[in-house]
Amino acid sequence: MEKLYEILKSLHPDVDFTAEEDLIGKGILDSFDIVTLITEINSAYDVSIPAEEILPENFRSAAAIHALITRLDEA
Amino acid sequence: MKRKQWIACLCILLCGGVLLWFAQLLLVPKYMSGNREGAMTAEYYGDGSTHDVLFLGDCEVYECYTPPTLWAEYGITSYIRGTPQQLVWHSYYLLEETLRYETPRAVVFNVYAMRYGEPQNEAYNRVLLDGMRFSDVKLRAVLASMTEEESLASYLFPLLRYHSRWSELEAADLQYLFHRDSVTHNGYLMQTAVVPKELDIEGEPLSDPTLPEICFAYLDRMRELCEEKGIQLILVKAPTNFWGYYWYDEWEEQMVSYAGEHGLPYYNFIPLADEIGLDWSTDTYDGGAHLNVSGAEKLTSYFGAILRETFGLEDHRADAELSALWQEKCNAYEAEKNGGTS
Amino acid sequence: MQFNSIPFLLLLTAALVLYYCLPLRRRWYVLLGASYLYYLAAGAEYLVFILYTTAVSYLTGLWLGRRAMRDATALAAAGELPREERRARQAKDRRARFRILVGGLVLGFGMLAVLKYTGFVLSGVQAFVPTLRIPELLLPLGISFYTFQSMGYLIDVYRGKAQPERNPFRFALFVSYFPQILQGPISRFGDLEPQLFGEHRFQGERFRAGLARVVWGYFKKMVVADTAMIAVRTLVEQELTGAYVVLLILLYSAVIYGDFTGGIDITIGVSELFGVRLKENFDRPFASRSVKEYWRRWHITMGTWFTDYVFYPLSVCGPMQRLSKWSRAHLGAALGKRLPVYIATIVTWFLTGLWHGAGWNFIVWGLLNCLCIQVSQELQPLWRRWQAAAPRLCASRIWGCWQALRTFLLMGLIRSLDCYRNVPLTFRLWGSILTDFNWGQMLGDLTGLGLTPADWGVLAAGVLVQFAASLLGKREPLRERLSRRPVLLCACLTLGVIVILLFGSYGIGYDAGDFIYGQF
Amino acid sequence: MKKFAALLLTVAALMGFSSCGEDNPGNGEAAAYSFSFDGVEMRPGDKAAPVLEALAGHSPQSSVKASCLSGLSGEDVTYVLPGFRIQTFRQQEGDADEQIRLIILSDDSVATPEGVAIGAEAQAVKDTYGAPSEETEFRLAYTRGSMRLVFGLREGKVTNISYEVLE
Repeated sequence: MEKLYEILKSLHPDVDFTAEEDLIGKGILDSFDIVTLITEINSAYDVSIPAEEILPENFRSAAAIHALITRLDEA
Repeated sequence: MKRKQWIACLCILLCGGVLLWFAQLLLVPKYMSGNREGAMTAEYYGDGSTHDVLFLGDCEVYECYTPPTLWAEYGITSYIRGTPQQLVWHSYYLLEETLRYETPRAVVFNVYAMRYGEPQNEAYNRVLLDGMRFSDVKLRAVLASMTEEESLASYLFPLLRYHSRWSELEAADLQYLFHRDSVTHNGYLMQTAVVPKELDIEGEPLSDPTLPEICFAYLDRMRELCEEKGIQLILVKAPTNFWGYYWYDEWEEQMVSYAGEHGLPYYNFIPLADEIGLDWSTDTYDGGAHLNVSGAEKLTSYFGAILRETFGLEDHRADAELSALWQEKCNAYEAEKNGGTS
Repeated sequence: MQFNSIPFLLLLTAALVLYYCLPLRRRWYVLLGASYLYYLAAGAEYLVFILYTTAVSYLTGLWLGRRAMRDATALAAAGELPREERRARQAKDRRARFRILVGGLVLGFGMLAVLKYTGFVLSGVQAFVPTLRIPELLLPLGISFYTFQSMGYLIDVYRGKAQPERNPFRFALFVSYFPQILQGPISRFGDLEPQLFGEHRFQGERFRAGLARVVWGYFKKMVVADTAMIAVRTLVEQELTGAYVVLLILLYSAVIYGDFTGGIDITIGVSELFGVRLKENFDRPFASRSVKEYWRRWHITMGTWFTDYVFYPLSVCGPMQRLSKWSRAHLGAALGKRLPVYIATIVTWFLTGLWHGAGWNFIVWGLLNCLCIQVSQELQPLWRRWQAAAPRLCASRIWGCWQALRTFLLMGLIRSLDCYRNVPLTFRLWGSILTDFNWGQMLGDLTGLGLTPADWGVLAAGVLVQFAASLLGKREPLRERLSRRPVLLCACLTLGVIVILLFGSYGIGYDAGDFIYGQF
Repeated sequence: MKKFAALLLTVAALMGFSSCGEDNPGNGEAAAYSFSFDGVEMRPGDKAAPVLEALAGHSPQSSVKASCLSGLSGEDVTYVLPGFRIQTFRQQEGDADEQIRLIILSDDSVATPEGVAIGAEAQAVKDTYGAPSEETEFRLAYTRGSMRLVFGLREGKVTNISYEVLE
């Protein structure tokens, strides 16, 4: 999880990602951020997030993002 | 849905149907003034009596022969089922339909329509077919005459064709909702104006002098139908003298050879104009293209003699009932001729 | 065969009767039969193209499905593998499947490209080679729609989101389902398949709702769209300038709304008669307050198609990720994170424009839409500051109406590219709105545009009726409420049919109103 | 991936050029045949008003052919001039865009600008105008653009000459 927080922090230093539950709804993460996030995660965790996984529920919160990463890792 | 609802719906649908039927009656053009030619086809059904001679063809028929004169001078009963630019297949289907009502002794067909191999304008189809009563003959006539852009549905339900007339309705549309006045004298559309003929010029050069194959095909079918019913078919060419409706020599040759081949009488009245006594300064209402009433009477009395002597059509003036009926027609004819209400 | 033609109504009635006579499981045969009959009526020579696309996507789908099955069993059989080796094998299999997918896509899109764009591309080449003869290629009915739908199916199968269809006839129905073949909506296999082959018992309420929607569609198309089209055609042919261009924008908005949403209403309504629910393609589009929102309400299925199958894959594919890293490293964070998304958006809109038609005006139309969305995206911070400065005003209804009006006019302006079909001319005419705004002359010359005052009255009434229906139907579409009261619905339908028959623009004198989107 | 980008670029470039290819005029058609009389040049398809004004000096007589159905719009009119006549089509009297449909040379007092008159040999026509676009025993036709020059033939001699508008 630590690496994920680092990446999120690099995008938006002013946001407390540990507590935030609605990143998409509040417009904190826009489409630019999501694309950048996916690029960073793919290189950091050696997974490749396919296009069809770009859904609001997968990026709603840091926990949701992490769940996505672990799911892709085991597949 | 409960039964009560079904009944309510059916009533609504019924009212809708009646409303549409009424709208159709209202919107269909009445042809009581202006283009009176549109009312001619339907008028035949109101006549009721039988006729020895049936004329078929376009304006060279319904403006060149006068049935009242035929009766007054020769006692021959006749009816003209002509419409504007009536094509050969129009004439054939009209003949087939007329034979359902009566069997004339002779059918006179004007051959000018042989030049048109395909419909020239949708309006000419409508003027003829809309007037016809619904029957299998009408269906076949519609299918044979429809142009590319027309649809069978628009003939079965004329509302589909005339719906846009809602913004051009006149008093006549309401007045003639359920009936029509007669505009002709047994099919003769009177023209009383006089416009002398001035220019004596030929028609425009022909690119292809041969008459269309389809016209001969339908002429054959008319001939066979007449032979089958024992009717004498007579081909005629009205005496016109106008560059716009020019009768070319090549066409004349083809008609003469066709008539000869099938033993049909064929009269081309153009060269006979002098013998008939036609004077192009008084007997035409549009500079030589069509005859007016005085020209038509001359032609009719000339043609009546041929019908009597060559084809032996009897004189019915002795028949009390017929002469009473025709007396009325002649009175109406004289009234319009002298009244000058064209 | 047009929707507003007698043969179509006959085919539909016959299909409906047969549909509800057959046993539940065999009812889809009727749909397949009707679909191919409908397609044959458009022209037998087109049949070979739809069969080609059906075969290509059916076979590729099966191959992908089998290949995925084989890879999965092989992987399971290999038992426990170190993570690295397992990951490499999965990547290798996935690349192999990707090549099959690309093969299918090239064959599918290739046919569309050849038929639709050869003329366009060759006319470009003609600038170099004047003697080049451009072949006259016939564009099969609805090719843009059924190609996109089947290619979407292939991508779904590749992604594992859909199981490949084994029965070729069922798949043929999915590709050629007749109500939507002419102008969409572009359905997803996952949504349409269960609907097509589900068990549909006759439900009075749904049937009535479908019927109401069909009549409503005909009303919008024949009374409003086709009447306005007469004036639009005169305006375009005579290339009238100044205030006439504004009139064209307003009229063409009425035309495209009546024609396209009307056509889709007929499509969804007809489909509903068979109990088959299709995706909505519109959601009160003229109420949208920004261009971005407009494209979430107008032609929804096309928008989602391009987003799911072009925009997202493009923005996360390998090279784009490398570009994102490079740009963030060299061009700084702000521009760096925007660049990949900008490129992906521009390419997506370029393709959207191209899909609409083989012409420069369509491409420019697409790029202009893209420009509006990007600009409004960039002005977001400015807009938030403005909102903070005057919160009460921004929340008020008037502001909302102003935004909707602004978006409506902007989209109308861009859409006029469809009418003039010539980019330089369109720009010149847009300019003329400012240079000589002759609205007095235009208002005086209204009847000169081919419409009598009575037609203008019908048009205005039609638009008002549509506006009222959309307001009344805010919470729940009118037809749903009406379908619960059969007698009232029957009265409305009868009245509707009478109005259409009397005031519709159809028959001789009006060329048969073929659907604008029907030519794509 | 590089290949894909390259392909995309070339396609875009091709389309780029297509826009300038959009309005290049069709390759120049040979000029249509025209007839001239007393210095007035006329061609089928032209507006009739200017030609008729120019020829007013010859006081052309006109004759109107109304269609069978008075409601139908449009009528053909023939203007008779020395040696030839002009046939036009118009909506009604004084219609500004009355159009010349046909120019017919009726006798040998006039000839085509290329010097062919009624009575000429068919071969003379071919020598002057080259290979006809349509040849039958009765006629030779030369089609140019939206008009056609037609020579009516009887026994190999020209009996009528007309300039027609192509429908």
